[in-house]
Amino acid sequence: MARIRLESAGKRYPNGFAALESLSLDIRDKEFVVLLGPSGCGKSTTLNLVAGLEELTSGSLYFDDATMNAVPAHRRDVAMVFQSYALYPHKSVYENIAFGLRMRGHPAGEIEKRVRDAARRLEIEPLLERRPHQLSGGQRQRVALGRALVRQPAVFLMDEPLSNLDAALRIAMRAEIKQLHHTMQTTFVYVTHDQAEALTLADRIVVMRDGVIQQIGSPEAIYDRPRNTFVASFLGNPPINYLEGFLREKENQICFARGALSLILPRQYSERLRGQAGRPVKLGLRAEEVDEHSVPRAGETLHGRVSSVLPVGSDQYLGFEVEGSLLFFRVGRDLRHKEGEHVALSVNVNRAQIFDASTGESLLWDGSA
Amino acid sequence: MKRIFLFCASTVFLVYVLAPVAWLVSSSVQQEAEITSRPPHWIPREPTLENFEAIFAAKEKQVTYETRRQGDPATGGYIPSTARNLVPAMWNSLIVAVAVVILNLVVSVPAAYAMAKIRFVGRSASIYFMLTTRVIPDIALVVPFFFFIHKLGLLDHLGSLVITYLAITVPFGVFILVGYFESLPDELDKAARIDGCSRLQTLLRVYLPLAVPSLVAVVLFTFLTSWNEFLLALMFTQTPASQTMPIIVAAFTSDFTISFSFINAAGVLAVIPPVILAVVFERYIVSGLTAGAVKG
Amino acid sequence: MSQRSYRRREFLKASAAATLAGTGAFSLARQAFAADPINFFAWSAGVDQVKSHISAFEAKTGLKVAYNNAPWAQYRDTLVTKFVGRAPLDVLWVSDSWLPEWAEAGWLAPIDGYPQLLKYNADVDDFSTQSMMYKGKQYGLTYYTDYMGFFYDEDKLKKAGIGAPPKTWDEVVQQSLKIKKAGLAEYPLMLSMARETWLIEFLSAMVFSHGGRFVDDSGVAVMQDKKRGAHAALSWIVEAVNKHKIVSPACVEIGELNGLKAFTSGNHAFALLGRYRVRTLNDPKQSQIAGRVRQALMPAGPGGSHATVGWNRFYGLTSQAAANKEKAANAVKLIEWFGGKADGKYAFQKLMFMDVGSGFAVKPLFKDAEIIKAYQQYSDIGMYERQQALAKKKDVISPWFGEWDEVNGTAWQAAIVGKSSVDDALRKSADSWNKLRKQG
Amino acid sequence: MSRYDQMSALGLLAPMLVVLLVVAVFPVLYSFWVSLFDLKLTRPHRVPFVWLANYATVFQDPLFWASVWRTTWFTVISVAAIMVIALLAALLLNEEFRGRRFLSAVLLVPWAIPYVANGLMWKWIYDSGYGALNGLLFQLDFIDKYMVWLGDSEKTLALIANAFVWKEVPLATILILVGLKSIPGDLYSAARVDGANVWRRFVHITLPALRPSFMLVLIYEAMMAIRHFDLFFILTEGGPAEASHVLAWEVYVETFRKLSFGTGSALAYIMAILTFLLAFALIRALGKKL
Repeated sequence: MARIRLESAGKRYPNGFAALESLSLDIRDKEFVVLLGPSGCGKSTTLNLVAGLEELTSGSLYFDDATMNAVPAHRRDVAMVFQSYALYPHKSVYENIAFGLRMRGHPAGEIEKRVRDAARRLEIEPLLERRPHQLSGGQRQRVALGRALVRQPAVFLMDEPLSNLDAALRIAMRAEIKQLHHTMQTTFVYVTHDQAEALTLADRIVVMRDGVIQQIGSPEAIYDRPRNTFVASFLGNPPINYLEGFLREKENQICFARGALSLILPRQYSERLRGQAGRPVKLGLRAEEVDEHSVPRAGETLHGRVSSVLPVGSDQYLGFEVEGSLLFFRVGRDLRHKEGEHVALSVNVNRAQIFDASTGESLLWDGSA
Repeated sequence: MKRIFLFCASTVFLVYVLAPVAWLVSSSVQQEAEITSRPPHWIPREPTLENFEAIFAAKEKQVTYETRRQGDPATGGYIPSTARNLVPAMWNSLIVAVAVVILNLVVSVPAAYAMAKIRFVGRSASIYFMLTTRVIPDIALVVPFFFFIHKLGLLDHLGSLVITYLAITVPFGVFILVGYFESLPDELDKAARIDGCSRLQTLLRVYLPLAVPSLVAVVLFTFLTSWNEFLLALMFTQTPASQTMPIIVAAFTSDFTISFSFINAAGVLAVIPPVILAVVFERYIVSGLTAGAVKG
Repeated sequence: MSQRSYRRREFLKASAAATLAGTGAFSLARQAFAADPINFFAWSAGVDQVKSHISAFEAKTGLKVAYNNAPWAQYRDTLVTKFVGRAPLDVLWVSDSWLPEWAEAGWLAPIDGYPQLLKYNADVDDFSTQSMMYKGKQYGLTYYTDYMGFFYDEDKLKKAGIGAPPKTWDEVVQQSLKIKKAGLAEYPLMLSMARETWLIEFLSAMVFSHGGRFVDDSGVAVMQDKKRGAHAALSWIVEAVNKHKIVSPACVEIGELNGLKAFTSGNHAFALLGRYRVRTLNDPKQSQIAGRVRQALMPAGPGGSHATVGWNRFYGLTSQAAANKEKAANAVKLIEWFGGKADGKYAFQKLMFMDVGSGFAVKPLFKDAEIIKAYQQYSDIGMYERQQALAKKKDVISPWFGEWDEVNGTAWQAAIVGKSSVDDALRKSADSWNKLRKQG
Repeated sequence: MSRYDQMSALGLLAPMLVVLLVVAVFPVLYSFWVSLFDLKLTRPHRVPFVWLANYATVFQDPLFWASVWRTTWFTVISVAAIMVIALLAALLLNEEFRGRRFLSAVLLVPWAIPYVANGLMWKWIYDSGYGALNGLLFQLDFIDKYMVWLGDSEKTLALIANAFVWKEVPLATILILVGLKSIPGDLYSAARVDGANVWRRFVHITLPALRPSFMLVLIYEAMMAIRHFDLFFILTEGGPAEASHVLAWEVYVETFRKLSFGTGSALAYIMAILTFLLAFALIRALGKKL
């Protein structure tokens, strides 16, 4: 159980490449934090720094109140699950799980008990005498989890643990990991580039890009109030739609305008957007924010042409041309539109996002998590 | 059609490899009169093991006027007085080879692990350094080695060979092992470190068991190099107490009066141990070399 | 535990393993030496004879002798390494070829201070004693003295209708051609021209019998002089190989030993070999032409004589032994036991002659009835003495002999295989000689 | 990377570094030092410092240049033969057929044999009096009388090269075989679909894919050939005349026959530098980074 603090953490390699510039992050005890970002964003480096596999070149790292900067990995109370599972090919499943305990000098009886417990919990008891190469991918994943959890570590680290699994298994494992976090009552740091995983698992998500934290917040906060277009784009499937245009004020209402299109923005935005008429902005509309059942109302309707209809089982994706831009929406499958048809779609302007057109920063951002 | 072609090719290949050895073996069991026949008898008509008997039966004993063997060594069936040195020389070779193998592993395994798995400052420099030393021809090392060995007082001692053989075997061992370690996943290294292994423990408990094929290959290479080495042994050993097998065998070829078949018998004995080793561990040589070699 | 001590321990663990293994290997290699024996080193000839004589010495004196040997071909390299490495070494066999080199280097000590050894000079052929002298000092007692002899297969000559062995090198050519024509031997003359220590002795025999010298009395090279015998000798060999084809072109790869074997298997009619080889040649167990081999005087070249080359191998005393009074005294005892008399008799010389056929230079043994009887069984003692009287010591013995010998051997071979003219070969050899001589 | 890693890396490397410093770097430097003296073992009392005179002596010696040339020739024919034979052997062993395992085990025999034994074996085969080569050719009626082999200065180098090739082929075969096995089978299937015949598949897929293996074999075997000594010692001692007097033999003669350690060291140094330059040039020219 530990609180993890990174203060102005920097990581610069001998060749001059800076993986992290100055990163500060405070992970609470027993929290489940997901580091999310594209590859090369520094999330794995951050994880390795916490694990002790790499060392900070500037700044500090604390577990609770202890400085950990120079403590090598094998002397930190952390466990880690790897994307490739990294099971020891020459050891049985039992020995794989027991190895960390042996190395830390636990008594034999306790090792036996802990390994059995972990195996029972992960339902891999019948596999204990097998070698890793005799296991399926899902089984290996469980062994890797088992190896980490028997340690009962203060910090539980996971580096894209589900990426090598097929889709169905991945969903099931997510639930198990969530369950694991509940029962283990320890700090989890989880690295992924899969936004769905992040949204499912995290207490808090840390979105990273080029070694810089973009936003830290609960999944809802990150999803509903992205700080910039990068964060907004990274979450959501299909991705958020953007329309470039201007702010306009009329009759005490603030509108987004583009050509013939004018959307009235909700009242609660007024405070932040007032007095900025004429400012070029990007409107962000998530794919699911169309209301196909309500009657189109002025200021909340998009008029356009259906350019494509892509059924995806339960839903369908609608390609929709508005004012020369192509947007994608997710709608129910009972909505029968045809390609080339001109329709009016009612959108949920209450959840629209407004970003500065050039910087991509959210104009609605209030600094809250 | 293809089967026939493969069969023919295999036969040509077998003959190319085995015919010279077969001739050596055949000559080693021929008597002196037979071995000098023209054209040669490919298969001995009256095979004899007297050469081998002479090598193994020869024992160091008190020689007096009464027990001396009369006549030139020649009259004793062309078997030289130095025949008895061959078996001790093979022991010397074995001792040297085993010592070099152990020291080589102690030196090159940690180094190879560090080069393959630790990103430290000076990593590429140390790799280049290691490779460069491999390029130096061993004959260029002879003179400085001579003074060095002399200073250590190890001339005519097996120790001189152990030291100098390290120079020629360590770079190769490291080279093979670096390649093999690199081919093993980095995440195993991380997993072991997280599981509580120090660097040395990671090496010993995780990588070493996994590197068995290349370890066997390195052991074999080192063993055979030491067992077979000639030039340095020729320079640094002078008496049967420290001379190794190749030196004694080479000496036979220049002894006063010696039979052709005896020389061949000595050759056969010199060939047997390394060939057995190589054939038994054939599987490991190929798999152990592969990872290291292709990467280069 | 602090970080620092932690790291240090890791490091120590890694390096301790290496160190332990290292020391283990060396203690394994180190040999224990018995308490101060007399260290006696020889080449691997007459090993059993030497050992038996040592046993008698040990029984008589109570001293211990550590005897070791190396093959003749590696002997010089081995000994030089031992000298430089200061390996324990008291008494050793020395070839006359190396005496100047080793004496100049200070590795050998003169025995002039030991009258108990010098007194044997009175019994020894003067020629042999001279071979052990360098700059007026004597460096040992003779172990064995012999010369290069000319042998022929009597049967083959008879079959070819030749009545008497050749007296000149011209006759060798004529008789060889006859034998060749009769189909008795493809290459009637066995001449061993491989690069080995014997080569200089074969070459010297050829040169001396052609009336030539490599160098004159003042040490200046004369081998390149066309009027002198060396030129004639080499020209004769080149023609014998390339024009008359009476000597195999393989002669450059045939060493003395292989030549001997070729001769014993009946491939040749004539051979140049060390005189002591006649015992082997006429031994039915070792030779297919046993009983048919006769010795003749070395054929003479135009303007030459029946001269041949003689050599001497002797017991030398090392400087390190001479420097220690007690060691020196023991070493001198051993030298006397072998090179002088043992129990009042020249026991070892006789032993070597009877067992192996090695030549001796202690004259009283020529009158020994057993020796005469033994020799007459396989050769003619009269011929032995006649030829020995015509033997000369090598004229190229010098401190730089080893270095020059490399050049000279290569040069002669180059002429024989047609890679160089006779003139060029000898000039090259002479230039090398003069250069080395100037360098000292 | 961390300080712990840096320290542990140095710790793990230390034994190797020490060994290589002692047995490789120090000797090389010391060798240069020795090469500046006119040092003859037979003249231990006078060892004058002569600057670079030994190098001048070496470069002015026609024998040196002749031996460089012979070494080059030996290396070129040996390496070329090794590559061709090893490629054929590897192609054979890459096929699946009964007895392949046996064949690949047999292949290792020459590799395991000590060079000394290899040398005396071939010396006996080449023997002009009783050797197998003469016997075989004679029985097959290729020759009507026994020939001189090693003693024929026109043939010596090629014959020694043959003995060398025989012993070196196995390792080269293994290295090339490894390369062959790493070629994905899809490539061949694709080429077959495209209608490429056996030869075209070999030229367009196999050979290019083997480039790294060839590079390795080329560099390694060239290094081995240049420095090779044992066979020259056993088979010919540099003869007949100077026919097999290669650089390694020259170093040996200068050092241990003439006991002239000064010029011997200079020669050895020159040889080391030449070898090094060649390795470097090969790597650069063929564009492979080590």
